[in-house]
Amino acid sequence: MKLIGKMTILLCGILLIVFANKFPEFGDPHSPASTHLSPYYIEHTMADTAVPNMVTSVLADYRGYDTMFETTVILTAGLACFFLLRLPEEEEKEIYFRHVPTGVTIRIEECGAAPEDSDVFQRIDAQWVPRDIIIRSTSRLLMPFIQIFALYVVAHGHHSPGGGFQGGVILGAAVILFAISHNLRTTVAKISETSAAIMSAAGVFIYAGTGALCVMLGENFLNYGALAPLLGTDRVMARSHGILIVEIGVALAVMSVMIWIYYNLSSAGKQDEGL
Amino acid sequence: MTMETVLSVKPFLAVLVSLVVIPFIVVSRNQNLRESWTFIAGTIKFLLVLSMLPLVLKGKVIEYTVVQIFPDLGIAFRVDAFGMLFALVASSLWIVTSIYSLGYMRSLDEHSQTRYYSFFAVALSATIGVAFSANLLTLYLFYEMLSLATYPLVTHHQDRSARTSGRKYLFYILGGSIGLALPAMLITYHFTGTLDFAAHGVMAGHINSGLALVLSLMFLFGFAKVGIMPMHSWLPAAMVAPTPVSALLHAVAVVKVGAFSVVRVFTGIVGVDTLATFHINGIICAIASITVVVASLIALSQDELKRRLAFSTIGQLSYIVLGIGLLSASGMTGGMLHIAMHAFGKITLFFCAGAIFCATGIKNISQMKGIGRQMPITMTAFLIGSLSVVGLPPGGGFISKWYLVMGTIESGQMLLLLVLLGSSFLNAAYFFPVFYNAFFLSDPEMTFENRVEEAPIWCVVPLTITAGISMVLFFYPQPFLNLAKLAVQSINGG
Amino acid sequence: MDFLTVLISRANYWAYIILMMVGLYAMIAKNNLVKKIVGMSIFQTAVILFYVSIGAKQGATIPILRHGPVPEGGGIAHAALRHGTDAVQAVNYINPLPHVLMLTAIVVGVATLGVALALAIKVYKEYGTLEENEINQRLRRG
Amino acid sequence: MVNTLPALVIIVPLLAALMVAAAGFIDKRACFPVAVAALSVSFLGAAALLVQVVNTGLAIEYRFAGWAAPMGIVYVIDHLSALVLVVITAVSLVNLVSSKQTIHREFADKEGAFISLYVLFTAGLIGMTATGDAFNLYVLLEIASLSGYALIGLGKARAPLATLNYLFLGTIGATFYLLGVGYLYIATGSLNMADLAAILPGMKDSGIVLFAFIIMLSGLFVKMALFPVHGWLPGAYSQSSSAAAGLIAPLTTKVTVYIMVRICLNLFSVDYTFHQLNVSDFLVWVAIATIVFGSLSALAQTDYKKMLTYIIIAEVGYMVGGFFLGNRMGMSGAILHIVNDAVMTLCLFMAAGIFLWKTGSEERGDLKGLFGSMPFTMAGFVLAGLSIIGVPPTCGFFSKWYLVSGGIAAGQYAFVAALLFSSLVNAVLFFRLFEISYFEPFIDHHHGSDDGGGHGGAGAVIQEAPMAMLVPFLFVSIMLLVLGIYSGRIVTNIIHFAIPAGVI
Amino acid sequence: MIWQLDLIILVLVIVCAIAAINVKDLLSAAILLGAYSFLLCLLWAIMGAVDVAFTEATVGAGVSTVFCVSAVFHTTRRTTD
Repeated sequence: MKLIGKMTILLCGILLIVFANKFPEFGDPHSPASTHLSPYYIEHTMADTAVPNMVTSVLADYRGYDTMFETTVILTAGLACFFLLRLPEEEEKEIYFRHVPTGVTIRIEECGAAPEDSDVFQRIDAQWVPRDIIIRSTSRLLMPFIQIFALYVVAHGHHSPGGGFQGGVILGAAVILFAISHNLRTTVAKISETSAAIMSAAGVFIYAGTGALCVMLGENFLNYGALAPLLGTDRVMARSHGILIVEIGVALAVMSVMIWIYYNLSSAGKQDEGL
Repeated sequence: MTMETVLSVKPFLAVLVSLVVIPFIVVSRNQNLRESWTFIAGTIKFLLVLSMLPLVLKGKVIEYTVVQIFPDLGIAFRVDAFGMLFALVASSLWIVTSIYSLGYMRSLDEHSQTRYYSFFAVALSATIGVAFSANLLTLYLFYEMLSLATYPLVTHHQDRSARTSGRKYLFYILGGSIGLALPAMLITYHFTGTLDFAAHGVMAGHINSGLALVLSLMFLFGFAKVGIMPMHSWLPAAMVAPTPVSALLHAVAVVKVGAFSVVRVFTGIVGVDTLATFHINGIICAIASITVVVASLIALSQDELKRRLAFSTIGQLSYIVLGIGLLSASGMTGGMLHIAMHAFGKITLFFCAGAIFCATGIKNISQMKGIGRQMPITMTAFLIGSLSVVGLPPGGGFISKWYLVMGTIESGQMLLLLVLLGSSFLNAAYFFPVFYNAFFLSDPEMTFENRVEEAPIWCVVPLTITAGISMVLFFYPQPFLNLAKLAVQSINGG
Repeated sequence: MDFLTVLISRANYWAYIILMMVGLYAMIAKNNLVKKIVGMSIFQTAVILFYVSIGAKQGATIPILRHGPVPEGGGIAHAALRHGTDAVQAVNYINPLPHVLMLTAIVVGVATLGVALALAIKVYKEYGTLEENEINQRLRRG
Repeated sequence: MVNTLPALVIIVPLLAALMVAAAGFIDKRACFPVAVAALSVSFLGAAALLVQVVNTGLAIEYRFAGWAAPMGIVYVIDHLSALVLVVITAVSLVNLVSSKQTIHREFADKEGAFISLYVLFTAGLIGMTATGDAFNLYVLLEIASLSGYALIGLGKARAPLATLNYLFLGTIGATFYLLGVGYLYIATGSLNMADLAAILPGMKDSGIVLFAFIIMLSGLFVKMALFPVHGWLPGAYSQSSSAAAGLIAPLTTKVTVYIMVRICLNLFSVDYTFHQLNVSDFLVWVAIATIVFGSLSALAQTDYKKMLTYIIIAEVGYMVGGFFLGNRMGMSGAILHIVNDAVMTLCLFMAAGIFLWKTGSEERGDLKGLFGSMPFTMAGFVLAGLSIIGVPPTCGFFSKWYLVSGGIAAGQYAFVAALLFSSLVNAVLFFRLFEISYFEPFIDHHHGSDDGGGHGGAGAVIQEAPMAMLVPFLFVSIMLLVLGIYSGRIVTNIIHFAIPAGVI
Repeated sequence: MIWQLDLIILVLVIVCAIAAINVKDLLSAAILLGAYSFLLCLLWAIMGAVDVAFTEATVGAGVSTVFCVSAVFHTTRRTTD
């Protein structure tokens, strides 16, 4: 197997190298890639969409349809991880509690007389580790900044690098940071899996729904120009706003899917309690 | 000769009627009701076929296209004299066999009778479909339908031996049709652009001699139901089936469909001219002769009556192929006529074998000592049937053999004449011991207490009828003779 | 053009081929499932590197039009912005299209990674190991 | 007025998938009806598109976001894609309807996620079929693949490992395709298929284009499980749950073959594929190897579902070989076989699903006595088996008819022989199953004895599958006959126009 | 674009990739994959693909690594190859 693998790879490599010799010069401004299609985007992005960041305009408008499915890919991954990993609720489960004043961990096997979750008795998960106060405080301190930055990235994607994806991932990362520095149980209590799932579907729905709205207004799918009467602007600005709307959808979807995948991967589907 | 064409839905209806009745057979809870559906369908089918007879006898052709699958090819029916001949035989014998099945199945209290009658009906539809098909595609379709519909009938007992035989049956039949006939058909289609049966064949001018030979042999062996050696061994194996099945399907429908298809292909696709100019007929005659002689010799050595009959069938089928291979008018007439004559003779024999089994449970010839005295009607019918198969008066088989002999003389094939005569002696030789045992020997163990009666009335009546028809056909062969002559005329005609 | 120039001027292409082969090798020949997944990730990013290299353009800047509060007597690009887009020169900006495509590819990559890891976790739960030969042994034993 | 049908066909399932995904966490009862409704709309849309295309004879173009072809993404619905769209939506709809109970039983808590992934998978395939953009195809391919991995991954015990292998090979395939698109982009600067088709003839001799062709086809071959890169398929499909297998097995390989056809015919021209490069002979031999290998491996299986998966591999060989025969007959056969094989495979896997539901086993020995207890199911199964064998008038016969005719016309008698060999092997395979379910368990029934045996008749107790599974299944098996009878018309009215006029 | 820098990072990227698939500890492999992604992100930033670089930094170097680590955390760190 290894030998066959190596042979295949050698063959592929040689083929690739042979054909790579025929490429145009690296960075050649006159290569077909730089002269056929891309000049249109570069020269018309302002006039068509009023978005100076061409990547954003191409991403969310010219090839907005691609991006919608890109978001769907993410959602699919979230669904897939959930579908593959999530375990149903176990019949007899063990519950761990921690007596905060003494720091004693209590395991209750039959959920008969479990104490209320309170300041004294704190419910914890099986993989609970004593938390470091420094890490916890620092990450708590950092989170708002991360989130604000993420919002900036989402909103300012028209003018600078960034957009829904990057912003969404950062937002998700903030929550993941919280989950790492605290624990999964606390995070799930704040953003439940259900809400993460519904938000991720809703995020893609914002995108696809915007497109469907355009169809209802009598234009092509995702043709944001159709939204002009609703937004009260001209068609070019409507495109710009339309891009913002879908970027928000993307950010919502990406954020919640990242959280959702993390929930399932990091607990191997247990999340300490079943569905 | 210009053939007048009549458009009519009748051939399609004739095919359809037994399919339509299947749901009724299936839902009928009452035995009598179920079997009456079979009779109704059989009668309607026979009448439909009969109603087309006058037109066909006037030299007209009835056509009907069911569905056009390819632009120039579809599922289409065309009733001409040869097809009519075969359809007449098959549809009339269905009624008789149904009566016989009634007696046989009920007296043995077989299981799954509903399934039995349903697939019987399918098989009959397919047989009529083959008889009436206008092109090779339609013929192939019904041929395969017949192969598959008979599988549950052959393996009706669902035991280990049935499974083994069923395997053998499928191996030869499906292997032949998919492995040989289908590619031959497609190659023909590729080179000629048509699969319609034409009076002079379609290969002339399109295909060279080597390919024509290969294709002819592929068809001959591919339609394995004709039982040409070495594709014959499914037939004795298939004798595990209940006797009515053996009777109708292996003396009439299945094997005759094979013979019919081969004749159709040789006359309608390959064309007699092509056969003659490329000297393919010599090879075909040689193969058929070998089969005739070898099968007769093997039949001599069989003790089980049904197996002996099966090998007899293999030999008799090759007469039909031989008749076509002769390429003379009389030879072909004889070949076609033999389809009808042998059918009535052989079905009588099978009915008798079944009746004996029904009444006594005996299968082997050596055990049939003195049985002729206990079952006189059955054994008399057996005598008439075997006379017909051997080709002696007053059996209908005499007529067809007469034409075959005439054919060999016409085409000056003295060697084949010898084969015919010699094999007739062999035929006589393997039937003779049956009578000898039945009438002239007596079983010492047979006492008064265990003497047997005739089989149930439902078994005896059909075999009397077919034996009667066999005899009548000797004196009055005109319906079939005229059809065969018409068919040969249209092949050679113009 | 001597060998070294070829080597350096197309270094990105050679690098992408090497990375691709490294990834492919890991996917085919490695025994450990997580290693395979890592290899898959490398394999996918190699293609991204290839695409980004296609989009590179000598002497061009990042694909964001210069804009903002226009300084007095600002540059050509700013003037162009004010007076419409005719003056925007395609040669001045890097081709944005491959970048857009690769954003998609990166996302696809992480999605595939997530699903693959989920499957790996399930495999581990089932067999207690991630080594393929050990799993096969276990399967053969029944 | 814009014709919005091409968008509706995919957008409706997409939106439905989102709603189902959310509904799975809110009210599970809503999932199934929403999905069925969406797929029905999609199916009707696809059928309407097919009718429009056949009536007008013109391809329908839909511009997403309103941008014209090379700038934006367009959908192009022509004869070929409309036909495949109808097949995809129909198969998906029928299988979903029939597997309601299976889904409920197997994925009780994750019903919403399953149905959502199911619909997403369908949407991905629909998009792949309809799109006119080479890169968009990649994205949709990934949607279909990812949801496919998930659907397959939650099956029997070995499913995760098999799926992981599938994922690796699938990723290699998809990435190769992406690389090919990159090579085309570097050579032409375009991603739109029509645009590429217009530019490429001018650069026939370019090595980059040649490599793009090679690597794209290699990627697709991995995805469609052509020999010798077929290894992932049997494991993945046979380990999956029956609802997932009924969707994925009929569609994935066929749609990939469709993509191959589309790329060879419409992206690279016929001229390039068949005249400029002389690959067709080589690929026909690969196809022959696939057919022979698939058939022989199927013979070795005792697990009937695994046997079916090897048959799928052989069928891929039919289509690839038929297409690369390079004549009209062969291509018609290959395209017709996409349709017919999808329906046949659906029928077989639905039957396998019903058997699994009733017997709880996938060993062929456990099929015994089914002719007696499930006569209707077995009737449908027999029909499907006959279709795979290629018995007229089922549809399998007619695609084989075209393929064999194409082989004869091209003088590729080895391909013809392989097809016939595979037919015979299929006959052995299916009759082996029929024998088991028909003869066994053996009972000694002397004539006239008690009729309480396992075989049919009055004594056998008929225990059919639930109506919701049986009715769609019988519908599909009857479709095998209908398709067979109409196959000539499908070829003359639809497939004829899908093949460029230059092909004789 | 400075080609010397480009070249150095390319070499580092390849080193990281090879190390990631050869190291005997899966956790290290995951971290090396993160490093690899981050270097690629630098490379792309140099090449002017800022959006791609940004995405790779967040997705490739960030979330992917987290996923890998959490998966390794739930399986095993040991490996023989």
